Amino acid sequence: MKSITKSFAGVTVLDNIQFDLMEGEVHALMGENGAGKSTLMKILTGVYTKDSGIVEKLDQGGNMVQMEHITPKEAQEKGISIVFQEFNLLNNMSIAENVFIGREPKTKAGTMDWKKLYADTRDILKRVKVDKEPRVLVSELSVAEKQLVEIAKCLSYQADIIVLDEPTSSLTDREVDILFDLITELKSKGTSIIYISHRMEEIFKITDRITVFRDGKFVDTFKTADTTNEELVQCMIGRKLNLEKNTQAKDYKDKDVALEVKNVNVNVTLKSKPFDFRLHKGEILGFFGLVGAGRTEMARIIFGIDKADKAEVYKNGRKIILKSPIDAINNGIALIPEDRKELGLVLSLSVQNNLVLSCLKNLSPIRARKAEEKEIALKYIKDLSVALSSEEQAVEELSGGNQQKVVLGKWLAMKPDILIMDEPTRGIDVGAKAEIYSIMRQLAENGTSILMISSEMPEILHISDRVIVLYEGQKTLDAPVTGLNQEKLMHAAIGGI
Amino acid sequence: MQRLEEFNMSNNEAIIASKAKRGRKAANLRQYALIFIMIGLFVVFTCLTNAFFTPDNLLNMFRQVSMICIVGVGMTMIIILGDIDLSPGSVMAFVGVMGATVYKMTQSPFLTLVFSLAIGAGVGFVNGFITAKGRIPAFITTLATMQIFRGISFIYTGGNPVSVFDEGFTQFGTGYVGAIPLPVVLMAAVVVVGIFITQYTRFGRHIYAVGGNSKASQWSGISVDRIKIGVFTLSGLFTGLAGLVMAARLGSGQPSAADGFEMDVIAAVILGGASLAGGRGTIFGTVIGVIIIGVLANGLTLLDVSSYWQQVVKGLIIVVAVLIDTKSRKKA
Amino acid sequence: MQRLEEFNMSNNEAIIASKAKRGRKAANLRQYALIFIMIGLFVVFTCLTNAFFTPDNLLNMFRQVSMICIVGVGMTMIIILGDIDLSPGSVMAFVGVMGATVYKMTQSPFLTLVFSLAIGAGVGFVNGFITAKGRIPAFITTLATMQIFRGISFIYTGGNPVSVFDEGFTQFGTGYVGAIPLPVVLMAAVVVVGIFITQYTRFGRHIYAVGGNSKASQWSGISVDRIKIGVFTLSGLFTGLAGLVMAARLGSGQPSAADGFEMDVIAAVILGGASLAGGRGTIFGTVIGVIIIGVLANGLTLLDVSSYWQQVVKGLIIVVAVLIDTKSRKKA
Amino acid sequence: AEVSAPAESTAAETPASSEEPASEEPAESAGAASAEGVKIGFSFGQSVHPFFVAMQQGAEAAAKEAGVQLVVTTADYEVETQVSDVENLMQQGVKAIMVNPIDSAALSNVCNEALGKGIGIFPVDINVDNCEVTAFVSSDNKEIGKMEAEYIIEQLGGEGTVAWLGNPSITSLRDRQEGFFEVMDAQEGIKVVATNETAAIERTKALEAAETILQANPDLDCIAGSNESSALGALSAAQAAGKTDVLITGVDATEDNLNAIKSGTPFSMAVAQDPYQMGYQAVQNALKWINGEEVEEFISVPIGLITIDNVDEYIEREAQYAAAE
Ligand SMILES: Nc1ncnc2c1ncn2[C@@H]1O[C@H](COP(=O)(O)OP(=O)(O)OP(=O)(O)O)[C@@H](O)[C@H]1O
Ligand SMILES: Nc1ncnc2c1ncn2[C@@H]1O[C@H](COP(=O)(O)OP(=O)(O)OP(=O)(O)O)[C@@H](O)[C@H]1O
Ligand SMILES: [Mg+2]
Ligand SMILES: [Mg+2]
Repeated sequence: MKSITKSFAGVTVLDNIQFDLMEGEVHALMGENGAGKSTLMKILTGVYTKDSGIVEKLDQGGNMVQMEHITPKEAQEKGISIVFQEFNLLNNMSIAENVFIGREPKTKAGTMDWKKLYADTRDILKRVKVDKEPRVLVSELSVAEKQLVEIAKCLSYQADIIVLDEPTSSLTDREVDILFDLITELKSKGTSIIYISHRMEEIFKITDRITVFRDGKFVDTFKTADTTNEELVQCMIGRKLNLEKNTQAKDYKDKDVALEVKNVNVNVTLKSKPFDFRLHKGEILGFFGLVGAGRTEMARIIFGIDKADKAEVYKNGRKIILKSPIDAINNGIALIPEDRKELGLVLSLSVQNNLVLSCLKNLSPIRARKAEEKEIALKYIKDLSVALSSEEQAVEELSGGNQQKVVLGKWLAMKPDILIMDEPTRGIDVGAKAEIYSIMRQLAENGTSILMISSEMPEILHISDRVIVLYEGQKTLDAPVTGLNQEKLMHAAIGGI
Repeated sequence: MQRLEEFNMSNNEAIIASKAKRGRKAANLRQYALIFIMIGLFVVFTCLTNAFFTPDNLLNMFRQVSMICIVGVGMTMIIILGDIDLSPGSVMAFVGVMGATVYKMTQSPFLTLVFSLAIGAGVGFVNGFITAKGRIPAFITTLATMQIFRGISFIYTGGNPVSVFDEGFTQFGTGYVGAIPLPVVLMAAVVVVGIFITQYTRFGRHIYAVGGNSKASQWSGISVDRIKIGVFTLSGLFTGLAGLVMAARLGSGQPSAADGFEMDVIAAVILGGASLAGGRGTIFGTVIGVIIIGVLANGLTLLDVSSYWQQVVKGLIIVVAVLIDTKSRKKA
Repeated sequence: MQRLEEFNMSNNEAIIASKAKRGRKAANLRQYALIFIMIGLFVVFTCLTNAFFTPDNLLNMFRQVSMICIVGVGMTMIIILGDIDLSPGSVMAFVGVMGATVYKMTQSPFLTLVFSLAIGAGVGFVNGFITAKGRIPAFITTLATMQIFRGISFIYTGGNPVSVFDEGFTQFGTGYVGAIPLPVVLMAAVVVVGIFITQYTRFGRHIYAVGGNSKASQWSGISVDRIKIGVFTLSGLFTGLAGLVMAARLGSGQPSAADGFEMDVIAAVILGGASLAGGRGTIFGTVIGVIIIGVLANGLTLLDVSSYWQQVVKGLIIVVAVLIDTKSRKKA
Repeated sequence: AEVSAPAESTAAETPASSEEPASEEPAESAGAASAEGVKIGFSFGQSVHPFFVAMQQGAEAAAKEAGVQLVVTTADYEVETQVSDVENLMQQGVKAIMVNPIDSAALSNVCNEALGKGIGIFPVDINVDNCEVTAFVSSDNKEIGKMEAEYIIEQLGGEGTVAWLGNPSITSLRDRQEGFFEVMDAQEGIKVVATNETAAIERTKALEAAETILQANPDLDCIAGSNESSALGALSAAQAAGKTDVLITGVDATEDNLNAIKSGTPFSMAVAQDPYQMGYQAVQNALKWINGEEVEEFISVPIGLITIDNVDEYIEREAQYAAAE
């Protein structure tokens, strides 16, 4: 890809970008949120049309052929497949139909060959190690499972170029390992892979070369082996960062209990034992576990979304009844959901309107003080360094990471006493992550208690004061972070106590 | 799950299948709530009047709903797509008028049929083409074609019906195949075709895909425009058939016929479980919806409930039926 | 960013505003495509007939569309919510019949007004309550109330109109405030209230949020049910007002009045840029939609276009208008 | 007024007489300034029925003969639309408005407004309540219902079961229904076993109603329709059910009705009105009024019974009207 330029309604998003991919390599695409990575990939796969520039691809005969204004279908036919950053699944349809959409097997009579469809899907699901029936509707999957289905779908094309746009942002280490095994296997068959991720350790583990963008401009391409974490971060964001394990973690045992949860039973069918836990004032409590461990379910119960028969929630020692999110919010509890598109944002509304959505209550019911709203919006846009052209821009036009920042901002604006964060840094670049950690730390110091669900061990170890690990709905670990390391977390996460 | 029969392919059924492990009985109950309501109505009317549950009356009832059902099959697909079609009533009137004219000129049932279907499909194609390529809401496109074809029918006829009492023409509405009225046979054929297309073909599954998330479908390589145009054309074809049946039943093409017909059809489709938001609905559900509405109209008239009270009772029963349906879905 | 004017508050406008700095001229063009079409129609009709652009005729035209507009304000909110309301026509008839009855009994314009508004709001509340709490599609709920209230109106009156030729009653439809017809004044008031609510209140912004993504809204602590019930009740209130105006204009409460009225209203709202999928639409757009439809009907009649041809021409113009609108949005 | 034969002789003469004063009395400039420039309006409540098509033809014929411009509007059964139509006619500067109201009560405000502006109001077929109309051309709808009922009683020999297909939300049909039941209720031996009050507007609806009524009452003796749509819908239902012994009656001398009666179907009697004459005479009356002549305030256009015995007369009458186009 040479001299690619793309602009949306006058704003240049990609400026004279160049990018090359060799056969059988894993090439990382790096850059801050909004740098233009996803946009470039959408041009490659025919979702967007470029304004100018050239895209060439090796064909069967070994010649470079120029690709002009292709459609997604043509891209597929030319051997390019992609896992989009945002889910591109049909919730109303089964896993099998999603995986083989547009290429469903036909019987001789020309009808759908359901048997073959299910059999093929079962095979593919086995490869990504998802234990679900092909018939199950996608709407019933957890975010991580959806992500794996996306990967399965991408694999099923048997393309020679595979684009993975933040495939691991909602996966835990176990699934990441599965994915990496797959990538290694594909690589050995000569498949080229473009890999986008904000998780540094993955980049160094799996990729051969790295290309960095900044603000829609090409910065550099270099071999992974020739660089270090620090250099890469410097190259991306123009400054240095330090992400170590939380060494200043305090013990909050003696502090007031801000939230006490008793008898939560998150996985009724597995007959798991109910568990209790406490969250102290000013504490950051990390929740770790593998996909499907039940962390999200627990958060939903505390936020009043789901009703749990026996669960009891106490705030500051007083029992509270949570029938809906409204009750939770009135009690000062906020939840940053993991599925930002479906649960976190109203995509059609402006950034400002989204940011003030859950704190409107604190403002006048009549919009006399519009300036006040704008002030709030601008504050969080600045604090979280959301890249946008105006606070009146519709959220759906933001890059994935920036959308996530808006979700964070929305709940920070509510100024909760208890902040539950479900995978809060999903898709957020390293620089912004560091800023978010420091915001969390600041909040905690000012007395907010934070419950952070995360699948990233470094993140858990970096920010938490205490860590709880769940395995199939049961608590397998509850300890201050000081004595923990990655091995101990993983041990607990796979059921070892 | 593997124990579920292969034919449980429909969308609703897929939901159930996936939840099977949580409670098979509950799932069945949920699936069949509307069917139970339908059966309930049959039982109630059978108890209340002897005239109801006779082969003659049931065939009569099915003949009456045949046109709603034929148009309903196409409308279901359109609604699954997330679109809507307001034109069927007008198009039926137009097809009736033109079909009667063609029959008068040619005396050929076959040419009349082909011509009627062609007009219907043509209008459907135009609706689909403008909607898909112009990227405008189907509501607007079909609102426009609704007015345009009503207007043309009136202009063409000067407001007078085009009457053809010839057997060759009226047979489409009044003929029989054995003991079964021809419109009922046509209805059954269209339903079978509809179920086959939506459940057993790729085209059909892509309707659900586009209706569920048209962007995701497009990005997955489905030609959204082609699906849309295809569905509208097919639906138009059915509408053409229904228009011919209607004119044949009356022995005349009436420019004023079927005014507001589309609302009856849409109501049946929604009652059958489809959602105007798209992505959800089945032909089977629509058939149940059509039958419930047909049974209500037929039964209440047999009971000589005044037409005013009929409206009230129908309204109440429809809302109660859907409430029961929704509640049973939630509980199960 | 701060350079954006304060008044750019609407949803569509928000999107546009966001792009303002990218190309202000383009944005304006896009925003105003429908306005240009409206102005174009004004110019064309003014050139074609002297009778069109007279104060008298314009007021006449506005008086004619006042009811569509009044109901349209509420319908816009409902459609932004992603719902639909099929009951306005019936409810207007019901309110007309009851309002006329109350006036006959009390001879009090004030009581009649209060009573009419209360009935409208009451029906709206019921629609909203069943839809929200029963979790059933508004299409079904309001289809049912549509039939029920039409039925009740007929039962109550036996099909006869309830005539009141007393000035105290008819003033709601035929009165003047200065030179301006009272219905036009009421329309303006309702539009102002509607714009205020949707753009300047928390409640209003929650309507957009719920329509854009009801789950995310719920997760943000918005009481989706309460917003729904509130919108339906408010919309019902407006419908009540429109029903009274209609009956007053006719000098009688007609049980058969306003049949199919809701489709005219929905058409105007959609023409004005709202989407049946929810989350999008403005009161201002609806007003433009209403005026376009009103100007077309008025202008074509003044030009002595036969009503059959009017339908054809209206259909064509509507689809062309929306095509231009969509194209200009895309290009800009 | 037992004139059931076509009245074209009188009709053909009148237009000429209306032109005369224009040339003779230039003083009367308002009406006479130019027969050319004069504009009159005709507001129909509906146009979906051949009855109104014929009425419009009559009106157009009269206007053409007089050389005046006739503006026609149709309201599609919506009273509110009809009010708007009349308002728009006023805006166009018409001198007189013929109006065929959907509902007699609903147009009073707007008609009074027109009268206040000096515009003549000439209701056709249905009068406007609470309004001092300029002149009214009517056929007596209540009488139509009575005639239908009397004929049925006679044919059934005073005993049997009858179904009525009506639509009382339209004044003309309401009046017919009233007249019909007035006679029927007084007749001991005859029972009205089914009444449908929404079926008359469209043939399909009438067909469905009649089909179901025949299911409920297999021994039904008669279906009485309140207009053409209801009678022909009932006929289709009877034919589909293979019933030849059920008596069907209806209203109007439309082509389909006449053909049905002539070909010996169960639909064997219709009450004839003369919509062509109604339209024709209403326009003539209006033109006279514009020219300042005296007009008759009430013109009754006669009605008559059509049966197989005299159906040919009506076929001829209608053919003449069509030829006059
Ligand atoms: N449809 C659109 N309309 C307007 N602007 C857009 C649109 N899509 C993307 N952009 C803008 O283009 C820029 C680049 O977005 P892109 O999604 O490519 O970023 P990214 O590098 O993938 O970021 P992230 O790491 O957050 O995923 C962003 O500033 C975004 O706001
Ligand atoms: N709507 C649903 N319908 C059916 N099953 C569901 C639904 N939501 C979640 N589950 C199942 O519940 C289990 C627990 O999921 P949960 O999302 O709580 O896990 P988690 O620990 O948060 O993991 P993740 O990393 O995926 O968020 C999973 O097996 C998931 O498939
Ligand atoms: Mg991205
Ligand atoms: Mg989770």
